[in-house]
Amino acid sequence: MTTVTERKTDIGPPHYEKMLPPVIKANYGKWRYHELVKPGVMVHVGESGDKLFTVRAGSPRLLGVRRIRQFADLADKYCDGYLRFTSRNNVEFLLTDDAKIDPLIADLKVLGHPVGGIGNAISNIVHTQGWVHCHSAATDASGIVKAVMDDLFEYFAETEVPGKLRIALACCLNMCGAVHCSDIAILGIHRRPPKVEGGLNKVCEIPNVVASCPTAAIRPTQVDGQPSVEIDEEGCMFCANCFSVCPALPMADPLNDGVSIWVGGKVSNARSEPRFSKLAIPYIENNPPRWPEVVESVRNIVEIWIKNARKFERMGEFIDRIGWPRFFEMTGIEFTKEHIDDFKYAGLTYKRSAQLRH
Amino acid sequence: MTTVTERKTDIGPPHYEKMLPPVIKANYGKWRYHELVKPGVMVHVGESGDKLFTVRAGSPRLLGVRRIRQFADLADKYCDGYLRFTSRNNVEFLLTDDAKIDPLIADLKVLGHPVGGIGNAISNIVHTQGWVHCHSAATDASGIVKAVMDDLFEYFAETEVPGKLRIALACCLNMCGAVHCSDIAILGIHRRPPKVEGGLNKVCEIPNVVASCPTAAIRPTQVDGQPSVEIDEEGCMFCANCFSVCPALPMADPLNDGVSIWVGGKVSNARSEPRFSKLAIPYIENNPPRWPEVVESVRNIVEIWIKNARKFERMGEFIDRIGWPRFFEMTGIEFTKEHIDDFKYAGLTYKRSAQLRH
Amino acid sequence: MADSGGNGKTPLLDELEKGPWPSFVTQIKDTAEDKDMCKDLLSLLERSYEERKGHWKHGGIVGVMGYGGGVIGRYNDLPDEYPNIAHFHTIRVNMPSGWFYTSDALRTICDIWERHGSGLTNMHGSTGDIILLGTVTDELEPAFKELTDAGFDLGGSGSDMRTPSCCVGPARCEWACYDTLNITNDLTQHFQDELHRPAFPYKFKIKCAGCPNDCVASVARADMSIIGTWRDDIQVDQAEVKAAAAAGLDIQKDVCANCPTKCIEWDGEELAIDDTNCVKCMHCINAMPKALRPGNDRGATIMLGAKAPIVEGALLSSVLVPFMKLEPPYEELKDLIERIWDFWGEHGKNRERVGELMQRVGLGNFLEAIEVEPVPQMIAHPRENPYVFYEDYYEEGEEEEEEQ
Amino acid sequence: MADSGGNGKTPLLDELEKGPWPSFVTQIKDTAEDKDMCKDLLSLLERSYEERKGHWKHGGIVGVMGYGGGVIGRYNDLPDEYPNIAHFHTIRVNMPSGWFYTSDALRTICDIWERHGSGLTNMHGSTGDIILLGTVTDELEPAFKELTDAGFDLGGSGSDMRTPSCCVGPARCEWACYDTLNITNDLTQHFQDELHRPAFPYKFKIKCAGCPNDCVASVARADMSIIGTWRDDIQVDQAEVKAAAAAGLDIQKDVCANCPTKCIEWDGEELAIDDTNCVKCMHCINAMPKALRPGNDRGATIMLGAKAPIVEGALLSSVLVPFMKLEPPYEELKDLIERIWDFWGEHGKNRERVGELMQRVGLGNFLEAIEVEPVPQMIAHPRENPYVFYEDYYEEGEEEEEEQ
Ligand code: SRM
Ligand code: SRM
Ligand code: SRM
Ligand code: SRM
Ligand code: SF4
Ligand code: SF4
Ligand code: SF4
Ligand code: SF4
Ligand code: SF4
Ligand code: SF4
Ligand code: SF4
Ligand code: SF4
Repeated sequence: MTTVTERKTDIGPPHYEKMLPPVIKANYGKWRYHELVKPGVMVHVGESGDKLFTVRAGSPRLLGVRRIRQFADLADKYCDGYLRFTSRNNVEFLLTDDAKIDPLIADLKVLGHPVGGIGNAISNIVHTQGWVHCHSAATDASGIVKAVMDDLFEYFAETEVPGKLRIALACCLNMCGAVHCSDIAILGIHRRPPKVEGGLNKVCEIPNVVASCPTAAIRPTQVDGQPSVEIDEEGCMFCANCFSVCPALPMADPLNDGVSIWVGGKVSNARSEPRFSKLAIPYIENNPPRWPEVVESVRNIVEIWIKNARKFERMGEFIDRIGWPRFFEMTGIEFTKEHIDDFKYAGLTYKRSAQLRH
Repeated sequence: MTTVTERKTDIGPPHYEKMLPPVIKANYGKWRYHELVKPGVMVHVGESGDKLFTVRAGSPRLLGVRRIRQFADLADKYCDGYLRFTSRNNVEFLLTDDAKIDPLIADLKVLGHPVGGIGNAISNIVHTQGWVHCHSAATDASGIVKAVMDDLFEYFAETEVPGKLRIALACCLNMCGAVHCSDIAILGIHRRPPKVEGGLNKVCEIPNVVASCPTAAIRPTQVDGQPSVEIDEEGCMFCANCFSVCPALPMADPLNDGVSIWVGGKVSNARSEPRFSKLAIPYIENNPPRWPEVVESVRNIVEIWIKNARKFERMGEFIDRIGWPRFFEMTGIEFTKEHIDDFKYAGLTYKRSAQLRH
Repeated sequence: MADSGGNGKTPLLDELEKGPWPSFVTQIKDTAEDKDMCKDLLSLLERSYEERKGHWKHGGIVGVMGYGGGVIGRYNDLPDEYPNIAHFHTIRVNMPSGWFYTSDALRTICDIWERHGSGLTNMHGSTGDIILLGTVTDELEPAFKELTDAGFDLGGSGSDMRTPSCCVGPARCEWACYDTLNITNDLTQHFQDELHRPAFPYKFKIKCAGCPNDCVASVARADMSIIGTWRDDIQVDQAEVKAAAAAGLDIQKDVCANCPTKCIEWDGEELAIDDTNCVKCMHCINAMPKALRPGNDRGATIMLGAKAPIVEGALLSSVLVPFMKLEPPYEELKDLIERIWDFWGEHGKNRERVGELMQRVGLGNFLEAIEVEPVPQMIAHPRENPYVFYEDYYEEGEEEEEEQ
Repeated sequence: MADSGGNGKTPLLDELEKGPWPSFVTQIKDTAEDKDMCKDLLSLLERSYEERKGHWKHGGIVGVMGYGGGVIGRYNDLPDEYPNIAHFHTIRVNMPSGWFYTSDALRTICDIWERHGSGLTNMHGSTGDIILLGTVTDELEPAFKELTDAGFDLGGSGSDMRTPSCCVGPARCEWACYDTLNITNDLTQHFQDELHRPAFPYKFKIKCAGCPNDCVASVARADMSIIGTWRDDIQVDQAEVKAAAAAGLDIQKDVCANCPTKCIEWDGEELAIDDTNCVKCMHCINAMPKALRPGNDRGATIMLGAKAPIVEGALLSSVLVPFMKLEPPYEELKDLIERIWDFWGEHGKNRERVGELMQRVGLGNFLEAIEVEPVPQMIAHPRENPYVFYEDYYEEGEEEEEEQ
C-alpha cells in the first residue's frame, strides 16, 4: 500500500535517446539521403556512409499485448531490440544488416503483417475508435479500415501509384482522425436530429445546451412540467455538438447513421499548399461487417486517380487539373445540392469566373 | 402646356441601329481581326476586307454641351457623323478613311483631348461624382483623376506598358466606380464615426438606423428627452451605411476624411480569374487641389509594375508571382495592422501554409 | 476662411486646369459662360476644395410623373449663398446600346439640356446612362417631355432594374460570341416597367459582355452578368501563328505559359490546343488576334450576384447557367430573369441584393426555388465543412425516405 | 434479435478476420484468451455490428490523483449483460518522442497493462499517445503507479496541453531542419503541469515537423504547428542531378513544372534555382533526394490555430513567426507559447480553441496582445474589404493624433 508522498508525478515520458539504436545515435542529424529498396523497405545513408534499413509493416493499430511482445521479439532477433511506430501507425523495424531484411519480412508474413506503404504507395489509414470505444460514433472505425485496406492491399504492398495517397477515417464530426485534410476521407455522419430524453434538465444545464447549437436549432421548452429543450428539425445539420455537451440528446440512429466520402485534401507543402478535403459522396448507409458500398466507392476514386494522375500528383492536384465537373463525370458520382456549401464561407466556393470547360 | 394623356412614357432608348455607321452595319458580327496602328488608333478588319479605324480620345467624362457639340462637329468632319463612348468614358471616333486620322488627332489636340489608351496602356480612370454632386463623398473624384492622369499621361498617350492597367476611383465605400476589382483603386474613406444630429428622431426611424449598422455599433438612447441614438466608437468601421439611411448622421469630416489605395484586382477572365483589389495604403489625407501624395503613391506602384512585370502580366498577377512581402518591400509601403483582414472571411486571408520566401 | 459664394475667384480649381489631361474645371467654366447654375457650382466646389468637405444634402423624392426612377434629387446645404443650385437634380437618360451616337443625336441632347438644365453632363455614368447633371425640380417634366419627343427615355435609379449596358460587341469586335447590343436593347425595352417603377427589394443591374474579356466589367458590377463564350474548338490559323512568332511573339513564354490550364503546346511549327481543357479565358486569342478566334458554337455564361461592398462585403457574380444559346427573342433568358425576380421579390429583404439573398438562403435552396438544376460548373469546389442539411431520414419501421 | 451478451459467437466480426490486412478482431480474440474484458468487448462489438449502433455512454470524471487529464472515462449502456466492461476507461500514456522503443520498453508496458487492464492498446492514438484501451476505475491508480515507476507518465486529455508529438526528424531523416525529437521532449517536460492539469479554455496541441513535408500533419492537427525550413540556398549536387535525369526522371516535367513559383530551370546540363523565389515547398528535393538538400541556415516556421470542424468550421494553422532559430533551451519559443496561453486563458471562451480566438478578436489585435509585430508573411493577401477599424482620428483644433 503506497501513500501519496511516495507517488511519482510529472516525470514526463522516457527520454527518446534511451530508445535510439546506436546507428541512429551515431548518424543523428547527419543523414545524407535515402532510397527505396523495394516495397516497404528503404535505406537511409549517413554522411558517415552508415546505412540504416527500415522495414515498414502494416498494423491494425489496435494491438493486444501478445502481438506487441511478438514485435519486441522480432526486434530482438533482427534489430538489436530497436523499432518504432509511424505517424500513420505502421511499425518500423530498424536494421543495419540488409541480409536480415528478407527473413524479417518472412517472419512478419507469418504473423500476418504485410510490408509496404513507403514512397508512392497507399499507406495505413489513420482512424479512430468507433464502436470499439467511443460514445459518439456514427459508424465503426476499425471495421471499415480493415475492409478498405484488404481491398487496396496491392497498393500498400506491391504496385506503385502516382504519388502519395493518404486515406483517413473519423467516426463522427469531431474528426479525431483529422480527416479534414486527406486525399480520401471517410467520415461517419448522423442524419437525424438528436432525440430529447426525459429528465434532460437533471443531467444538463439547459442554457449550455441551447448555446451549444451553432444553428440555434435548440429552444428551451417545458415537457410535462419539466424544463427541457426542443429541436427545430429544419435547422439541424447533425453536428452533434449538443450531444457532446449533453448526454441526454443521443444522436446515434441505426436507420440513418452512415458514412460520407471526401476527397482532395493534403497537408504537405510539396508543390501545392495544404488544403481541406471536399465532399464527394454525401451519404452511404452503414453496412457492417464489411461496408461493401464504401469499399467500392473508395476503390472507384482510387482507380481513376491511378489511371489518370501524373507522377507526384496528389488527388487534389489531379482534380485541380481536370476540374470538378470532370471529376464527377469520371467517377459517375451524382452532383447534388448537398455538395454546394451553405456554411460560413459558402459564397467563396461559388464559381466566380467564366473560366469553364464546355 | 401638355396633359398626361399626351405624355410619352416607356419608349426606352433609341434603337442602336440608328446610331451605327454604314461600315459597321455592313460588317456587323463579321469582323475578322484588329490591329493597333499607333497609340490610340486601331483598325478592325472585316471578313469583307472593309476597314474601320478607331481613334480613341481621352475625356474628363464631365462634359459641357459646348464640348459635346464640338465632338459632334468633328464626327461630321471626319466620320460621317458617327462616334461612340467607351465603358471607361473615352470618346471613340469611327473612321473609314485612314488619311483623316492625323487631321482628326490634330483637331482633338487643339481641343485639348489626347489620343491613346488602346492596347497595353493605362486608360481613363473610371470614377464617380465626389464633391461635384454627391452628398456621400469622402473626397473629390474629378480632381484626383485629373491630377493622376496628368502624371501618368505618357502611359496613356505614348509609352507602352506590360499589360492593361485599370485605375478606378470611388469617393466613398458605396464604390460607384466599382473600384473593388481594379489594378489600382483609389477609394475615399471616412475615419471618424458619424456625428449624431439633434432631432434625429424627426428625420429617421430609429429602429432602421440601429438595424443599418453591420457591426451593431448603434444603440437607441435618449438625448435631452428626445429619442435618439448613440454610437459605440470602438465598434465603428466607418462604412457610412447608417448615413445612407439617415441624413442626421453625417460622416463627412475635413480633418479625417481621405483616400486609401488598393491594388491587384481585375475583371477579365484572361489568364487568371477575376479578383478583388487588396489594400495597399490604408490612409492618405485629402490634399486638394492636386492630392500630391496620392499622385506620388500611385506613380510609385505603377513604376514598379512597369519595371518588373512580365508581358501581359496584370498588377495582381505580378504580385502573385513576387509575393506580397516583396510587394511591400519594393514599394516601401509599410505593412500595418490595417492590412490584415478582420471582416467575415478574415481567417481565409491568413497564410495557411509554410510556403514562404525567406 | 474666405466665403467664395460671391466672388467668382477659384484659385484652387484653377490649378486643375493645368496639365495635359482634359480638365473638368474647364468644362464647368466654359458652360458657366451661359449658365448661372455653373457659376454657383464653381464657387461651391471651390469652397469644398478649401474646406475639404462636400456641400450636398440627401436628395428627397423627386422625379417625373408616373416614374419612380431616373432622377437623383440633390440640394446644397447653403441654398442662400448658392441659390442657383439650391436644387441640383440629376436626370439619368438611357443611352443607346453600345454608346453609339450620331452627331445629331448628341446635339439633340445638348439642346434639350441647355434649355432645361445646367448644360453639364457625364458621358457616361458608371452604370452607363447619359447623366444630365443638375437642374431644378420645375424643369424635370419639361426636360422629360422633350427627351421622349426626341426618342429618348430615362434610365433606372432606386430599387428597380437599372439601365442594362453592354460592350461594343459585334458592332466592332471580332470576338463577340452573341449580339450584346441587340440583347441589351431587347431586355431594356421588354422590362420598361421594371426599369422605371422601382418595385424590387433593391437595385438590379444587367451587363452584357460579348466574351470572357468582359469589357463592361459585368462580373464585378452587375447583378446579372452575361458573358459570351463558346463550346467548340478555338479556330486556329497555323500560318498566322507562325507569322506572329516571326513577328517576335514568344509563343511558349507569352502564350503557352500563361494558359491557365496549360492546354496549349507550341513546337515551333504547330500550335496544338487541347480544347477539352480550354477554359475559354481568351488569353491566347488576345495575344494572337490574327491567328486565333473563338469557336463557332457560341453563346454565353449567365452569372449572378455581383455588387459593391455595402454592407455585407463585395461580391463577384457566380455561374448560374454555364452555357446558354442567346437568340432573339431570348425567351429562355427572360423566363429565368423573371423566376429570379419572383423569388427575390418575395423573399428578399429591403436593400438586399440578389447576390446577398442567394448566399443567405444558400445556393442549393436558391436553385430549387428558381427551378435550376445544380451542376458542378456552378462551384469552385464542393463543400469543405461537414454541416450538411440532409433533408430526409428514415423513421423506425418504415423503409422509404420521408420528407421532413 | 439474438442477444449475443452470453454466447461467444461473433459471426459478423469473424468476417473481418478474412483478407490480407491484419485484423483488429484477431487482436481482440487473441487477447480474450486470457482477458474476460475482451470476451465481453467482442460480444458487445458483435452486437453493435448487428444493431449498427455503438453501446458506449459519456464518460464521467475519472482519473488519477492530482491529475485532471490522461484518462478517458467510458461505461457501456448494458452493464448487466456485459459486466466485465461496465467500466472501460482509457489511459493515455505519453509516448517517447518519435515513437521509438526498445523491445524491453514495450514489454514493460505490456506487462503493466496485462496486470491492470484489458491488454488491448492503440499504437498509437491520433494525438500520438500510447492508448491503453479499457480498464476499471480501481485499476487506474495501480496502473499509474507501475507506469511511473517504470519511467512512463500520462499524456493529455481535456482542456490542457495535449501530448506534443513530432516526426522522426534528425533520427532518421536527412531533411530535418531542427531537432524535432529534442524540442518535443523539452516542451513536454517543461510544460508537465499544463499537460496534466487542465486549466485552459480548451485543448492545445503541439506538433513538430522537421520540414515542410509535415509528416505529422501539424498544419492540420495542431494548435501550434512547428514546421522546419531554411533561409539560405538549396544545396545542389549537379552530378547527382544529371544522374537522376539519366536514371529516367523527367526533370523539366516532373520537377520544374511542379515548382509552385517556377523558380527552377533545367537546360539538360545544369539545374538553376532562383532561391529568392523558392518557397521551400520541398518538391524538388523530394524528387531528387540524392541531388538536392535543404540549405544550412535552418530553423522553423511557427504556425498557429489548426483544429477540426466542431463547431465553427475546421482551421489550418497560419503563419505566426515566418522563421525562428530553434536551439535548446528554446526560450524564445517558450516565451511566445506562454504569451499566447496568457491571452487565451484570459480572453478565450469555454471550448474556444486558440485559432478560433485569433479569428474572433482579429489577427491584428491578437498580435498586439501577444506582442508580435505584423509582417506580410502572415497573410495570403491584404484585406479586400474596406471595413478598417482606424484607431485614431483628429479632433477639431488639434494637430496630433488622438487615441480614442
Ligand atoms: C515515417 C513517417 C514520419 C514519422 O515520423 O512517422 C514519414 C517518413 C517519410 N516521409 Fe512522410 N512520413 C510520414 C508521414 C507523412 C505525412 C503525415 C500523414 O500521412 O498523416 C505526410 C503528409 C501527407 C499529406 O500531405 O497529406 C507526409 C508527407 C511526405 C511527403 C510529401 C508528399 C507529397 O508529395 O505531398 C514526402 C516527400 C516524398 O514522399 O517524396 C515525405 C517523405 C518522407 C520520407 C521519404 C522522408 C525521408 O527522407 O526519410 C520518409 C519515408 C518515406 C515514406 O514514403 O514514408 N513525406 N509523410 C510517416 C510515415 C507514415 C506511414 O506510416 O506511412
Ligand atoms: C472599347 C472597350 C469596350 C467598350 O464597349 O467600350 C474595349 C475594347 C476592346 N477591348 Fe476591352 N474594352 C474596353 C474595356 C475593357 C474592360 C472594362 C474596364 O476596363 O472597366 C476590361 C476589363 C479590365 C479588367 O480586367 O479589369 C477589358 C479587358 C480587355 C482585355 C483583357 C486584358 C487582360 O489581359 O486582362 C482584352 C484583351 C487584350 O487587351 O488583349 C481586351 C481587348 C479589347 C479589344 C482589343 C477587343 C477587340 O478586338 O476590339 C478592344 C480594343 C482594344 C483596347 O485595348 O481597348 N479588353 N476591356 C472598352 C474600352 C475602355 C477604354 O476606354 O479604355
Ligand atoms: C451616378 C453614379 C456614379 C457616377 O458618377 O457615375 C452613382 C451615383 C450614386 N450612387 Fe451608385 N452610382 C453609379 C453607379 C454605381 C455602381 C457602378 C455600376 O453600376 O456599374 C455601383 C457599384 C455596383 C453595384 O451596384 O453594386 C454603385 C453602387 C452604389 C451603392 C452601393 C450599392 C450596394 O449594394 O453596395 C449605393 C448606396 C445605395 O444604393 O444606397 C449607391 C448610391 C448612389 C447615390 C444615389 C448616392 C445615394 O446614396 O443616394 C449616388 C448619387 C450621386 C449623385 O448625387 O449624382 N451606389 N453605383 C453611377 C450611376 C450613373 C448611371 O446611372 O450610369
Ligand atoms: C483517442 C482519440 C482517437 C483515436 O482513436 O486515436 C480521440 C478520441 C476522442 N476524442 Fe479526439 N481523439 C483523438 C485525437 C483527436 C484529433 C487528432 C489529433 O489530435 O491529431 C482531433 C482533431 C484535431 C483537433 O484537435 O482539432 C480530435 C478532435 C476531437 C474533438 C473536436 C475538437 C475541436 O475543437 O474540434 C472532440 C470533441 C471534444 O473535444 O469535445 C474530441 C473528443 C474526443 C473524445 C474524448 C470523445 C468525447 O467527446 O468525449 C474521444 C474519446 C474516444 C474514446 O472513448 O476513446 N476529439 N481528437 C485521439 C487521441 C489519442 C491520443 O491521445 O493520442
Ligand atoms: S471521431 Fe468521434 S466517434 Fe470517433 S473517436 Fe473521435 S469523438 Fe469518438
Ligand atoms: S446536432 Fe448540431 S445542429 Fe443539430 S441540434 Fe445538435 S447542435 Fe444543433
Ligand atoms: S461613390 Fe459614394 S460618394 Fe461617390 S458617387 Fe457613389 S455614393 Fe456618391
Ligand atoms: S458608419 Fe457603419 S459602422 Fe459606423 S456606425 Fe455607421 S453603420 Fe455602423
Ligand atoms: S468583351 Fe469581348 S466581345 Fe466585348 S468588346 Fe471586349 S473583347 Fe470584344
Ligand atoms: S483560351 Fe485560355 S484556356 Fe483556352 S487555350 Fe487559350 S489560353 Fe488556354
Ligand atoms: S517532416 Fe520532413 S523532416 Fe520530418 S520526417 Fe518528414 S520529411 Fe523528414
Ligand atoms: S523547394 Fe519547391 S519552391 Fe523551392 S525550388 Fe524546389 S520546388 Fe521550387
